[in-house]
Amino acid sequence: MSGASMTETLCIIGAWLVTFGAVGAYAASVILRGRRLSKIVPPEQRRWM
Amino acid sequence: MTTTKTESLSTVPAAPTGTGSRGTRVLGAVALLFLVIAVAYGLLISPPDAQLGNTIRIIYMHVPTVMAAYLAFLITAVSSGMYLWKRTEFWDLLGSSAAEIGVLFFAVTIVDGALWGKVTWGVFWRWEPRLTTSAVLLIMYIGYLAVRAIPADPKTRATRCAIIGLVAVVNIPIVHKAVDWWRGLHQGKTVLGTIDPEMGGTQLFAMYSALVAGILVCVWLLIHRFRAGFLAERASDLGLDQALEERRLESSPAQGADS
Amino acid sequence: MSAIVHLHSAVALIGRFPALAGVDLDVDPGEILLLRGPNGAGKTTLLGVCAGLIGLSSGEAVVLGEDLTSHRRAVRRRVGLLGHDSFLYQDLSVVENLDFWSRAAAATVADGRAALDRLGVASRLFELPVHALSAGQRRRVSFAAMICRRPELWLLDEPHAGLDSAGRDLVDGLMQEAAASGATVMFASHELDRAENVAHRAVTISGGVILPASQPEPASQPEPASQPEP
Amino acid sequence: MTQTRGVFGDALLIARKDLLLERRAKIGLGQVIPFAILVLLLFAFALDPDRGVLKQATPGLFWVTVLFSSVLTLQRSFGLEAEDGILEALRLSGLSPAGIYLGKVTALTIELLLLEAVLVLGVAVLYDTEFLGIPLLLAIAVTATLGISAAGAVYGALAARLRSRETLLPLLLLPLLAPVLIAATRGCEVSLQREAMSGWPWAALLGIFALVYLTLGSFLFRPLLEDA
Repeated sequence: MSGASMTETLCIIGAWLVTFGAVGAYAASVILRGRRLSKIVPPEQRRWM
Repeated sequence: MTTTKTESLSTVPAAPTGTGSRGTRVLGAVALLFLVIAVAYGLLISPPDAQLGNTIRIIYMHVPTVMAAYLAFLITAVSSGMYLWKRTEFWDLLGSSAAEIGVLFFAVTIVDGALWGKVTWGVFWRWEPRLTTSAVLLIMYIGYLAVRAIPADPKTRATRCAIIGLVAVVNIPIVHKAVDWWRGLHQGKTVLGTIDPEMGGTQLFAMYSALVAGILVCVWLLIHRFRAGFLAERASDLGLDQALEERRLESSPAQGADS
Repeated sequence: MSAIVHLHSAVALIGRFPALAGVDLDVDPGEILLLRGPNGAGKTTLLGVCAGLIGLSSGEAVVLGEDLTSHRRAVRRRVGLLGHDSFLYQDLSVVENLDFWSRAAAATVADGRAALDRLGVASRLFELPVHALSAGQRRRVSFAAMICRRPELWLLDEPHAGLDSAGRDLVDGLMQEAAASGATVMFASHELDRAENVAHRAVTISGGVILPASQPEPASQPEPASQPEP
Repeated sequence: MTQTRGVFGDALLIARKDLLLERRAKIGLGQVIPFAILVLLLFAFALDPDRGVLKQATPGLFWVTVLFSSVLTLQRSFGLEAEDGILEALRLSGLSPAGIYLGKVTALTIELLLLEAVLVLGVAVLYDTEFLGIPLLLAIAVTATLGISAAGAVYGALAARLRSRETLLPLLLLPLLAPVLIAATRGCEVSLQREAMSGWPWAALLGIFALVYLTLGSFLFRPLLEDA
């Protein structure tokens, strides 16, 4: 495998990893925040709208 | 939002323990399905592009994220306008949730674009119109989030954010025009960020499934983020009734407390 | 004649803090009302609500016939607020400030000069920038900027603060004159001896509510209600 | 009772007041202009003038200096309004919010144009610039400055009451002004005959920018004064 195609493969994998990683991490943080807040907020106020 | 409808139809209201609901789970599953298809076609099945070679596989990620980001900013803009008109918490929360998600997708877009540049040009950054525009817009919306993060009266904060949301969105076409002219004079049309109509069938399929997946994930995130924001507001309201009670009590012990 | 100020269960939040926690208050035309109470009781917020600057989060408020829950801005041109802040540009001279604020309030420059005169601001001070004035002089200039608007409702937050005794007498005189000519005055003060002499009625505010009346003897009878003349 | 002066009367009142304040306090003259000249000097130190980089980059450096100076001017202009209860007094005054906005924009535009006039002299002397295509230069200066003021007044007023205004205003404003920087710089380069194309489209883009933000600002200033 030449150096150029090595870079290419790394960059392609990297792009997919960054995309999935960042969105996944954000999603996890939002969901965890929601669970944590749900414990604080009384049940009758937990419904949106 | 459609999910709430599903929510209210579902069997009776045990209080939710998080931001999920039947609606979001269905939506999430569909999004996941498209993601799997996108991975399968985008990374494995579809052949390299005639012109772009394997770097087209980065474009499969780049285009959906930028579309999701623009969708999110569009939602922020509409919500900002609606907030200034209706002044309801719903529009404020929707707008700020969308802005956060837009920033996330935009940041990812820029990283993907830089990686594509590394392969294609040998450098991470070139002053390519789309990358430049995205960088400027990203910083603009980081400013929005910075103002959002300043503790303030909810109404004040909502108004500030709505104003920034509107001011920022009208800048998007102007930045595009300016940057296109700025660079367009030196370079031909770039491939980055456009869907080439000459693409082959499997490539087109990979692209569109990634696009659908991106949009679905964006909406799914938005619902969760909205609900988390709603819960956060309720959590900070918690003290309110109590504070009102305490405030009234202040007056009772000190009868006619003059001077 | 209906009340100039009518508040019912008025709750106002400053941030998430309930500065007013359910105020009931009616003020009649031509009345001079003293608001007393400890610091942080909500006096300043109450004046801000009456001026249409601070919105209610619940309750009713009607001031000068305008419903503050729906038309908060309409009342503003018709009230005069004297706050803790000077409401003056520090770098502009006394007359430049008065000229600006009187014209902003759609009064004339002559109104502004007359108001300065009425407050006993010496003409040698006219060209001085506001930041070069003493606290008492500045207070008089702020007061002049307020009365040149010819407000129908005077909202004064500690009007005696920072003034010498001649200035305080002047302020008392102005309030009585205003009430006599049909305007209504609400003021907050810590100087109860002086204030109770001027006021027709006093209410005590504490913890964001108005305490049930243990009214002091009115110093003088309220003027017969008359339509306030703009 | 009150005769109404209309939006433009209010704007005139505010603009005259702002210019009077500047005449009295001389912050622009005494602080912002020296700062701008200093930036020109610093650029010369950083980009050795003998290598010719400076001359090539003059339009860009000029407009970057204007942008930084405009942030200072805006902070000063709206800092004044946030002190001593002035904002409350303005809300009580009955002046129309759009009038206040247009007045601030007018005063800012005049102040910044004066600053630019001084900077042009500085550039001519320090960077040895030859000025060609004067009408286009003027058109670009006026439209760009109007755009900076129109967008800047909205964010200046918004940031004035925030505790972290010194850092937030540039963060909010400078990306917004990116198109102004691009268009003004390229337009000036064209005008100075460094490019062989007409610069009027750039002036038109700047004009559109200014118009868009003037319109938006006139509408947004009411909620801005009331609730932000």
